Amino acid sequence: MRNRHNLAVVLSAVVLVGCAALILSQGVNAAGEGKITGTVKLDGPAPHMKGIDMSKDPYCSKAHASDPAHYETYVAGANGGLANVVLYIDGWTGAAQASNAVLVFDQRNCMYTPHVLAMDTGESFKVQTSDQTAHNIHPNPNPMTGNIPWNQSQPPGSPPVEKSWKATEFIPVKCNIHPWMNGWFAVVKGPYATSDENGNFTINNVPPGNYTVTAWHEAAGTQTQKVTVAAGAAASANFTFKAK
Amino acid sequence: MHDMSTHAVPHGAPTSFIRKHVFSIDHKVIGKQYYALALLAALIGMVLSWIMRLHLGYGSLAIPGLHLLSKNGAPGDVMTPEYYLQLMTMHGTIMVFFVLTTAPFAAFGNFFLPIQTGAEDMPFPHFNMMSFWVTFTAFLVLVASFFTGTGPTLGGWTQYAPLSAIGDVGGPGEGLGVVLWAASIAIFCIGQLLGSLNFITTTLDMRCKGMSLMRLPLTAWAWFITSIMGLTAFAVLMPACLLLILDHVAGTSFFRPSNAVINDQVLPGSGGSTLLWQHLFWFFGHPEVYIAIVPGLGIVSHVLITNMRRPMLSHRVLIYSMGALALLSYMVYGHHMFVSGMNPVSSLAFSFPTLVITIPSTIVVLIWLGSLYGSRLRINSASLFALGFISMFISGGVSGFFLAQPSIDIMLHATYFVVGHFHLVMGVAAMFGIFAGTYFWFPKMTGRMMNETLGKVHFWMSFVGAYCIFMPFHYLGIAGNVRRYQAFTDDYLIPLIPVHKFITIAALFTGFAQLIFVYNLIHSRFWGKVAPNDNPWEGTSLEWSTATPPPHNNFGDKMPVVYHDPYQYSVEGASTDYVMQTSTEQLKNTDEEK
Amino acid sequence: MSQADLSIHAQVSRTGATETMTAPTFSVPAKKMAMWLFIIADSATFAGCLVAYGFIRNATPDWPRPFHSITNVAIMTLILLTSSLTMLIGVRSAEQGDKAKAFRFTMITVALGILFAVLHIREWMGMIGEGATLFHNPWGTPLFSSLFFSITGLHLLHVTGGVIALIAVALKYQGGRYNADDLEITGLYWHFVDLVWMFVVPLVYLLNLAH
Amino acid sequence: MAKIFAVTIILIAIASAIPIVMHMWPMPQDISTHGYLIDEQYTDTMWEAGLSFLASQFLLAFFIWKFSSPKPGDKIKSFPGGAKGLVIAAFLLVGTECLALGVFGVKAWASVYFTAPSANAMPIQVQAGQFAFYFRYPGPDGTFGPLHPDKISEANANFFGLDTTNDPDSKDDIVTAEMAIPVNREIHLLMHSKDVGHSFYVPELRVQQDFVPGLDVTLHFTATKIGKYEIVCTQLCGLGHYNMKAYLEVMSQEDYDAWIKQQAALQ
Repeated sequence: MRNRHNLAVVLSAVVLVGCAALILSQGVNAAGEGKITGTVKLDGPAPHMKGIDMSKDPYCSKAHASDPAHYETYVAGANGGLANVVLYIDGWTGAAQASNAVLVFDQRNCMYTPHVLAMDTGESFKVQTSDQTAHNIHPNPNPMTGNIPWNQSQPPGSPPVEKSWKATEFIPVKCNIHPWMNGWFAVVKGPYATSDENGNFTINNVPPGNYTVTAWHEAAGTQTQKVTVAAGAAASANFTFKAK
Repeated sequence: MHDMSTHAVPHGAPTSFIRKHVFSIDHKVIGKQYYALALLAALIGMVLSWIMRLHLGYGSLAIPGLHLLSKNGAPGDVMTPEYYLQLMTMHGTIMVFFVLTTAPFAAFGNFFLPIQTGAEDMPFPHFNMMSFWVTFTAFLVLVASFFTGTGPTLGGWTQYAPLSAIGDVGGPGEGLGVVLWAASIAIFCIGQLLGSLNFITTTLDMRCKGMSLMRLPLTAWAWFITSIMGLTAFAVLMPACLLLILDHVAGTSFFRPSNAVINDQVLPGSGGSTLLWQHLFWFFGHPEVYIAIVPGLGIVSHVLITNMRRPMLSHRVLIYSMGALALLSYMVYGHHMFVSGMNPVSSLAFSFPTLVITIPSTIVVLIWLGSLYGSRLRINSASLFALGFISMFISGGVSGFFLAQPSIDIMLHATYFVVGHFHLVMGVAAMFGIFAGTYFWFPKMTGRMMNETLGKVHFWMSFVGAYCIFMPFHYLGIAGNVRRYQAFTDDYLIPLIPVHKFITIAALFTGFAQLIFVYNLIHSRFWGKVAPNDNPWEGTSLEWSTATPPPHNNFGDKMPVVYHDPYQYSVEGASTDYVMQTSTEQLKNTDEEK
Repeated sequence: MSQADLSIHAQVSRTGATETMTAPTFSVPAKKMAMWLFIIADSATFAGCLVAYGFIRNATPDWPRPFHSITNVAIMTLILLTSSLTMLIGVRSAEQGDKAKAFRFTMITVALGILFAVLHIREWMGMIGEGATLFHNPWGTPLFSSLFFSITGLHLLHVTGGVIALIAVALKYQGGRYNADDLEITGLYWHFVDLVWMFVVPLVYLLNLAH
Repeated sequence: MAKIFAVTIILIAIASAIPIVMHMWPMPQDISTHGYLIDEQYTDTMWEAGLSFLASQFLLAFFIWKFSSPKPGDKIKSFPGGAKGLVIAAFLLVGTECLALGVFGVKAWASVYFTAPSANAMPIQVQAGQFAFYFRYPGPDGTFGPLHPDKISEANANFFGLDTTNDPDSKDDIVTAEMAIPVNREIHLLMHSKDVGHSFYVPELRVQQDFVPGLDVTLHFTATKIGKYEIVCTQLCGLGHYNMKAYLEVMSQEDYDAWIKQQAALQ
């Protein structure tokens, strides 16, 4: 019996030291890491986005009384930048990204903010509601990937729901109570970024090396580009999508 | 060759604790077990209704500790819409199946039917034991759905397809929750089938000498008629549940229509009929309503007669009326489906028998009232509840006039009017029947009396409280308040919220009264006044002629022999004001039933 | 002397009366009554299934008619009918006290029942071989095979149960623990299973014969 | 105790009747051409049911009052007429009542379900889905394009699954989230469910009809009063059931023409 206890102690000590070493070594690497920046542009004029008739829920229509709501499939900036494009590294084999920021998927004025939420596999995110009307969150993953679908309501005042996804997938998410509400969970492996209103993005924490950067847009499709990242420097990758 | 006995093989009194109290084949123990199950189920069902009512009256109110019940259903104690519907479904299922069917029918029926017929036991005591344990298993399976990740099903106790058939994509609990629900109900059906077999054979084949069918007390008749309904109604529900389970686990699509789209995805399923479920369900569902209420009619008549000190104006008419109710109950089920898309001609075909069913119900009420006239009424907890039952039965019954007519049903279908109607007539009335039976038979079942004062307090709070809850339901329904809503966000419903607040307060008040009953029940069981004799209410039927509590074989060494009608009260020329069925006294001036 | 007999004697000695009970209504003793009641309930179950079948069949425009020959089902029907007959002979013999004959004919019934089940399963295997499953078939709407397999499956379950019950009762009858009435009661069930088949055949087979 | 009970029953019976008599929570106003039949039927039934209710509760209370404290030696009296009289009374009173209600009720029912929509009734398709109604107007060509369930995409506002590129009939179909109809014009409502069972209930219109998945049910009605009303779902359809509604706007013909033009521009 005693020997077994000793073994357990030694084993846990080894595991602890190993973990510590891993964490420390990451810290060391971080200094030498580069990043990938760039812009995503939309070729041609932005497609017309239909207006949303929210008359079903007086709360929602009131919230948009002065600023009519539109679908957010294509959100293009003034300079032709395309927002809501997820950029990530194809075939990432490195360690999981330690995330400091808390990812939040907010339901505000009967729309999803952000429209596309990118995340690493296993990274937890919060779904919260800022509305005074009940929503439900119904993501629809492909059951073959191993991601388990769920469907949960959030009445006004409910605490945030914390969730994560196991496998890489672009998961559409909907509110059945407000059928126009739709968004995406973009679950990727490794470092990622989402383009902003002007189409700009920055993928941080990329160790030096050769990579294939993939840009994904919910309607326009995907594009890839090869980049080389040098230690401590920023590589550049620009994409141009055509509206479909 | 016809040397077969009509009796069960007599079994000796068990000695071990397990055979005596757990796996007992004694119908009296099984009756008590059913009662305990119904009590447990009723408590659960009542707590669920409290939570729902609190939410409906005070929607934004967080109910402290609710998150402990369900992490997903009530995060931060705020009730989600799906959790409301889940509680509602479980409240309905538990109350209808495990309280209203088990308590008046299986619990009292098991205990008293063999005694009232003069039998030593039921003919198939092992079936009887199985019947209880199968029902108990069904209850466990149902309750287990609370503990699945997504919780119990939210489809309502009617479990309309295709919502119940499409799986989890339809909402939380619509996958595993529905499978557990359907499995529970299918198992329950088996239990009731076994029980019904025993009840019918007991009534037909196990009567003691002199006990002709017409000499059976009204309770025995009520249980007999109920068991005939149960025999066929549950037998139809069972395959419906099995087909529903197949839709979930075997990929069939009996109830899954083609091309259903949820979340922009076309669901698998091909050509299934959604109306089929409604037909199968209501073919069971309407007799089920009478399965819940007919034993109440019997119990109330029995209790009233003893306390009125006179027989009913007509024994036979009451029996025929109950029989007519049972028969008609199979022909009216379509009145649940007036706006379901069924052929409008068949709506009329279902409407007329539904209206006709008011005739036997009216006859029953009139016979009660007519018998009350000129009686010598004794007031005690049991008779108060029996009289309360009559009042509730009338109130719940008259609203049936509206719902029986398809044209008015257009306005009232699926509103609180329906909820008020069936809660009064099959909920409160049936519960009052159970209470009347409990206060009346408690001394025979346990050998102790229940506390009368507490009983009366319980009655007053329940009677006034129940009216305060369920009468306003009708007004809400007339104003168009839709049922099964977890919040009233529609403009025209907002003015009705104060009524809901009033109902919530009344519900909590009435619910509290039921706790008094439970206390009274438990306290009296162990510390109550010992019953003064074997016949504290001066009754005439066989249960009062045996020891208290009855011995293992019901009548000890001597099998009873019956000489009289069940209710010989206030017979002129008799030595006492009641003549027991077993009394050998010769009576003049009575035209005895044969 | 059966246990039932013993029970009467037990009571006689206890109460001193020769008869303590009212004669059973319809002169049907409890066990047989229970079997009749079970048959009523079971009929309701089958009726529910057959109504479901009729309902869905009427509501489906492209209902397939995949059966080309009635030979197999005719043979099966014949076997089941014969088994009812042999059951009848068995019960009759038991009533007349011819124990050996009763046992023999019950066992013939069992054999015919098993043969029926085997033929039935063979037919199923044939259909499965053509690609029919509970939720798919090559001929048209999958509901056809869902209902076909559910209804005939339920019937097959009854046949199997009947075969097991018959074997058990026959053996106990042989051993003297059961009497002719027990055999008769089991026979009732067997006739019922036969009768149900008479509804299943026209509705599920004949209506679905190819033109 | 029994006397208090009798009084309680009477008080409860009267208190129950007051809100009905005073119309405290009345039926919503009727804005349909057929609704008055239903309302008349309802009023007749209320009279009969109400009177039966009050009469039997009063009788019950009276008998409880009268017979609950018998003096010793009081004999049992029999109700005049006995059981036979009561049974005949029940058959006559309730039987005729039922027959009358049943027969007259057919008229109201028939007005909704046994009449065909007139030839110039305006067709509108309503689709129910978890948890919203959407409406489709056939547009200038007067025909609805076919539905393609696989093309339904709420994310792209294609709620019905229309194929506007390949189906010419679908091109001018107008899909809206609220239902506008011209006043005094018969509407032929084609009801279609996308997923599970729902129901179309407009109390003011005196209309309630379930959506049956896999079966397209129709309904016709005429609204007679301009205003904004709520369409609610009464068939339990899932977690958002209580929130499933849409607005029905009854407009003058000019307003409607303007509205439909505006909606067509938004497509």
